Amino acid sequence: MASRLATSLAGIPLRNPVLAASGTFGYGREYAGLVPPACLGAVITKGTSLEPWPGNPPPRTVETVAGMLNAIGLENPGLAHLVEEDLPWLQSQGATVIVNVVGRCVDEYVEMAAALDRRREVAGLELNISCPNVDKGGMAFGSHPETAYALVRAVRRRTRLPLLVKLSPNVTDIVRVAERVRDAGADGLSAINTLVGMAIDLDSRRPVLGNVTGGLSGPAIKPVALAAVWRLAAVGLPVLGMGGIWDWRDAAEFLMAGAAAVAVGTATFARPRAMLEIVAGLEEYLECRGLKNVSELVGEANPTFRASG
Amino acid sequence: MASRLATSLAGIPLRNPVLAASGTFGYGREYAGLVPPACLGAVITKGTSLEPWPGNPPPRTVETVAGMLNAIGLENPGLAHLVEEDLPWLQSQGATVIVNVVGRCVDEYVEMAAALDRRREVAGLELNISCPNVDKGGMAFGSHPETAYALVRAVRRRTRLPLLVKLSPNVTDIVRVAERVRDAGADGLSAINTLVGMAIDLDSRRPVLGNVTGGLSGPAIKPVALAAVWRLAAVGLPVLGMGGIWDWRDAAEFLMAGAAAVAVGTATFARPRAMLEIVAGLEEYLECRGLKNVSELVGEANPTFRASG
Amino acid sequence: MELVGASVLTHEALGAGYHRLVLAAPEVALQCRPGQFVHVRVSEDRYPLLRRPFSVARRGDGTITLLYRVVGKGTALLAGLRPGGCLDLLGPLGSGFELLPGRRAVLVAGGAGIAPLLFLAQLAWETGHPVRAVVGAAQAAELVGTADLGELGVPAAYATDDGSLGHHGPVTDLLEGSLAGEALYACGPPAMLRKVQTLAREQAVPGQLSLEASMACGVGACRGCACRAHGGYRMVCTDGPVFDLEEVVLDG
Amino acid sequence: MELVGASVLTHEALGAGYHRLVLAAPEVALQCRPGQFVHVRVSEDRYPLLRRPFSVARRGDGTITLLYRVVGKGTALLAGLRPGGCLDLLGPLGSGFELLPGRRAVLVAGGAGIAPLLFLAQLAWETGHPVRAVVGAAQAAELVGTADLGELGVPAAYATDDGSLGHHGPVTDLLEGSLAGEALYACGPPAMLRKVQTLAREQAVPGQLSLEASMACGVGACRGCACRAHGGYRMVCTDGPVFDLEEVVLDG
Ligand SMILES: Cc1cc2nc3c(=O)[nH]c(=O)nc-3n(C[C@H](O)[C@H](O)[C@H](O)COP(=O)(O)OP(=O)(O)OC[C@H]3O[C@@H](n4cnc5c(N)ncnc54)[C@H](O)[C@@H]3O)c2cc1C
Ligand SMILES: Cc1cc2nc3c(=O)[nH]c(=O)nc-3n(C[C@H](O)[C@H](O)[C@H](O)COP(=O)(O)OP(=O)(O)OC[C@H]3O[C@@H](n4cnc5c(N)ncnc54)[C@H](O)[C@@H]3O)c2cc1C
Ligand SMILES: Cc1cc2nc3c(=O)[nH]c(=O)nc-3n(C[C@H](O)[C@H](O)[C@H](O)COP(=O)(O)O)c2cc1C
Ligand SMILES: Cc1cc2nc3c(=O)[nH]c(=O)nc-3n(C[C@H](O)[C@H](O)[C@H](O)COP(=O)(O)O)c2cc1C
Ligand code: FES
Ligand code: FES
Repeated sequence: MASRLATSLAGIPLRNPVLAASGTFGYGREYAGLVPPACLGAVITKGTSLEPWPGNPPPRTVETVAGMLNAIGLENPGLAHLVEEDLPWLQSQGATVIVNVVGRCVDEYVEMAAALDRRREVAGLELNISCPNVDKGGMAFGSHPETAYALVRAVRRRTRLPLLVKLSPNVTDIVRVAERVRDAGADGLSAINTLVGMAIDLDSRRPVLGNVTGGLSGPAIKPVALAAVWRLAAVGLPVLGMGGIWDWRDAAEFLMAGAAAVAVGTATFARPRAMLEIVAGLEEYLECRGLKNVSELVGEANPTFRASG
Repeated sequence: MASRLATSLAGIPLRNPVLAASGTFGYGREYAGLVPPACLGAVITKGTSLEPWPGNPPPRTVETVAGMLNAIGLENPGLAHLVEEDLPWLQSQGATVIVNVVGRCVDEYVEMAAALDRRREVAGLELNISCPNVDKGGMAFGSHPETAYALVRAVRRRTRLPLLVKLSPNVTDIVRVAERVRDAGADGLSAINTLVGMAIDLDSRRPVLGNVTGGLSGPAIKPVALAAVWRLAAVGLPVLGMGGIWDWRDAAEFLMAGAAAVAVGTATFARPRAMLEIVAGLEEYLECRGLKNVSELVGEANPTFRASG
Repeated sequence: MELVGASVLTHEALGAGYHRLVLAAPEVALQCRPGQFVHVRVSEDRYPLLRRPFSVARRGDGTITLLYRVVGKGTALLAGLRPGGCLDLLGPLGSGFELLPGRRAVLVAGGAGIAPLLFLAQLAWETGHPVRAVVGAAQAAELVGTADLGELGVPAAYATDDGSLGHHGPVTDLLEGSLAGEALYACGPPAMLRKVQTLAREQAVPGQLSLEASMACGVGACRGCACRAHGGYRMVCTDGPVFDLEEVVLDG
Repeated sequence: MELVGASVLTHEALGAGYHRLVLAAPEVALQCRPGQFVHVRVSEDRYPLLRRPFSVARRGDGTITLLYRVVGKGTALLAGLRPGGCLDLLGPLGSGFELLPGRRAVLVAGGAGIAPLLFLAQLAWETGHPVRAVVGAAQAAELVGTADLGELGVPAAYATDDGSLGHHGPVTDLLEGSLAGEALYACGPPAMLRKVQTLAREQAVPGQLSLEASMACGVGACRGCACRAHGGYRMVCTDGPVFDLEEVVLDG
């Protein structure tokens, strides 16, 4: 069973192509009773910074039609906690771990990358240059190709870990950003982060979220995410596709569009075992079609797909 | 009853602030048996070009979760048909008409605007520089502030009609585009057009749409649209807000965010009388709150709102 | 075109996912012709979002009958509707079949395509127009509407893909032999329609095809339901769903 | 924490939009403590998307009771659940109340806030802990759970905003007078909680508050349900929903 789904992403060997999306699975512990982290392709941690970040004022989430907005503001316990508590635990569980890295400036990203570089517990890094919910860092880096280039280049110099860069859909040309990220030495692309959105409470006549705007995720955004992955498939880097994936059919569509693997976020909140169900569904689908490995699906629907590495 | 909802948008007097969004209400005739065009704030016509356009190969639409993708490709019968058939009919019905204008190049937009300039049946123009479904024209003009500026400036020179410019959400900074559109002499902003998205058919392993990608509309995108309107409210031009509006509560949220009026698109497909229900709902809401005119709602939730005109 | 809340009179599962739904909808019943469809809301809220189109399969006294098959989320929701419930319905919409005078009508149905042809059979019966039918499905259990054809005295031949009833093979095999003096009225999967088009051309008999397309508005406003025709695209919802066989260009 | 399909044993409308839902959920019943909640799926598909949190209002033999009010789409869907139906349920989640030894427990409930306090009353009854209750609502029809309190022998005073039953005014008016030797356990609207906080501080009595926040995961993974506390934000789903009265900073 394992072998049919076994694959790799940007040089990271994966048990299967279904990963936990950053910020929706904590550090793996929170859902451990329901989802053994070792059953996933990988756990991508909550966005983590050098020092602990407090996050944004509440309310931080609100449901929308078939989606949700979040403005967590990257609350996280910081690098030391990650290294001392979370990584050892994740390793003890046999999880493949990708650390989602955030910073307020290039130096902070670089320092995080350097600190994690030699850690065996870490299989790869995902640079979050696309969080819409923080003033400094986040989307500011991912909105312009040259800023993104400079950041990735600086980080690349300080780590040999496989480097995924997480892209924002809130740009005029995501492919252009991706190309510069590639040129700067990234090993893979994660797409997409959330779309900027907001909700207003008719009774209080105020924005619902403490931060006014938030990031839209969930099934509502799936078509946008799929289009982004489709376009990114031509860039020549492996793509980790995500955005609104709910079931194995969605996952298969992302793979066919050109994603080397997928991540599941918001669906986990509704169905904690969604990722495990997706793994099982993909397995069955491959079997039905008589395919030997999931990589045979990748890019199947997309003539512009350019296989990489 | 009329007076409480009576308002104006970019110099166009409106019976009420609920308009039919371009491309979802044809030329008013198709739904006339159910929605008398004179009961709407205005009818915005299907995007119309100098010559008839054939549109994109089928399939052109596909449903998504709480939304839909369309890749109509601006099929329309052209200016002559508009002028000879549709405008006279709309006028005979007592409708306020805004013509949504498309072109493949600046000259075509200008020529359309010039041709419609002196027509009494036309209350205003909405320049579509944001259609994601055509190769030439459409989004190509709306994606870059300076291209948008040049187009609007050229059109402005040739018409005294109130000029709305319809913006694309598929950009890094919609406010920047809006500011340049304002500088070029636009009277108002329409936001948003559809988000680029796609769907894949798992059985055929091909994109569902003939055009591969399409524009996402409907309730799924409401949070994105509301955030765009919120941000645009600071630009200083009246905003026609749209994107996912389903009921009067949604409409009220857009007004509170800073929209001077709203347009309803996809909801009409599901509930042909949605616009009339929204008009009634807003009327009742104003009455409940003891407000004399709908303009008192506009920008109520938004401290950055800058009243215009 | 009316927008009505039709109440459910009876709702019957026919097996193989097919259902027969009888609705009280006097205004629609009064206006509708065979080949026309109704556009139906399957949810009360925003998901699933769009209406679903279904052919009128029969007209009664103030009633219409739909014959549909559960294929996805919308039809699954529809199947949950109980007698006494209410269905939000827009219609009748689209063009209808036209029985060509002086020619025996041959109804060619594949799968759920039987629905509009049953209504056409009803009209033929009412007007004394000569008619026969060939009906195909994947397997015997999926052959629906056969009793209705019998009731209307329509001679019918059957075909199944698996040979479980009637001819073993595509329904169009049943059209072999001379079609002289006949006209074809077909509704079914694309491959079947292409074959019908070819056969009609070969024998120079006229015919009409009912096409499907995914629909948003159903009334010609969105331009979403295009099909290919000689001379450009046509809208399935208003120019069709019934087209002259010679008019449309079938893909594939 | 368990993820279970709980079957509906009884489901009763109590009027004013309130419902009492009794579920067979042995694993949850075994583990849960007063103040904890379950996170419930209200739809089978993608809309409404997120689970809804509800306090456990009573524990029976292998069963738990929810007491909820219909306020929006999710609770409206919940209200449609019939006996024999199945509810997808994650729990028990969060921290619970802790009965402080040596102090009489004063349950302060506003509206649907009665739910977790009924379970606390049950525990007090089971352990012989002294307890009294003050319960408020907008109007008499919205005072629910009064019979349960009576059954558990909990002396209770009532208040309504419109004076239709009991004291005419906010429920916190019923806390006037000395609270010496008592501890407050409160759940209800923010304004009520603030008042309880103030009163407790004035009289230097301890207490615990059950807070609400909109929740995505319910298990601490998303960091979405933050509330303000001295020394930073805390998560309502895992640090709470029950907090020491001194710990949290209430807005407004
Ligand atoms: C004019 C017209 C008349 C029709 N009459 C009937 C009828 O009398 N009886 C009947 O059973 N069906 C009929 N159909 C088809 C029916 O509309 C679809 O089966 C239905 O919309 C599917 O809805 P769903 O939500 O269950 O499926 P979805 O979940 O939307 O889709 C499930 C599958 O059905 C396909 N599908 C979806 N919509 C359509 C569509 N409009 N046309 C073709 N395939 C579609 C999808 O591609 C997918 O493979 C008609 C279609 C048209 C256009
Ligand atoms: C820990 C916890 C325990 C709860 N226990 C109970 C209980 O025992 N009985 C009960 O009736 N209710 C309880 N609630 C509140 C209950 O979760 C909400 O009423 C429910 O989620 C509303 O869902 P809806 O879809 O009907 O409303 P929506 O359509 O989502 O919203 C309708 C209205 O309710 C408000 N609302 C939505 N979610 C929440 C929420 N989580 N907290 C507060 N307000 C909300 C919205 O702002 C809106 O004004 C509890 C909430 C929490 C956080
Ligand atoms: C509550 C929440 C928190 C998130 N936090 C992060 C984060 O810390 N870093 C990051 O790169 N993405 C974060 N994301 C984005 C997700 O990883 C993912 O890109 C997005 O939600 C789209 O996927 P989905 O629709 O499956 O949720 C967060 C999303 C949600 C809903
Ligand atoms: C089928 C369809 C056709 C459309 N055609 C046009 C068009 O011709 N010109 C235009 O400016 N916008 C067009 N739009 C965009 C809508 O006017 C509107 O901006 C968008 O759909 C968001 O609103 P909604 O979610 O209420 O539909 C079209 C949208 C749809 C769904
Ligand atoms: S469905 Fe809208 S034009 Fe046919
Ligand atoms: S709801 Fe996710 S952390 Fe509390």
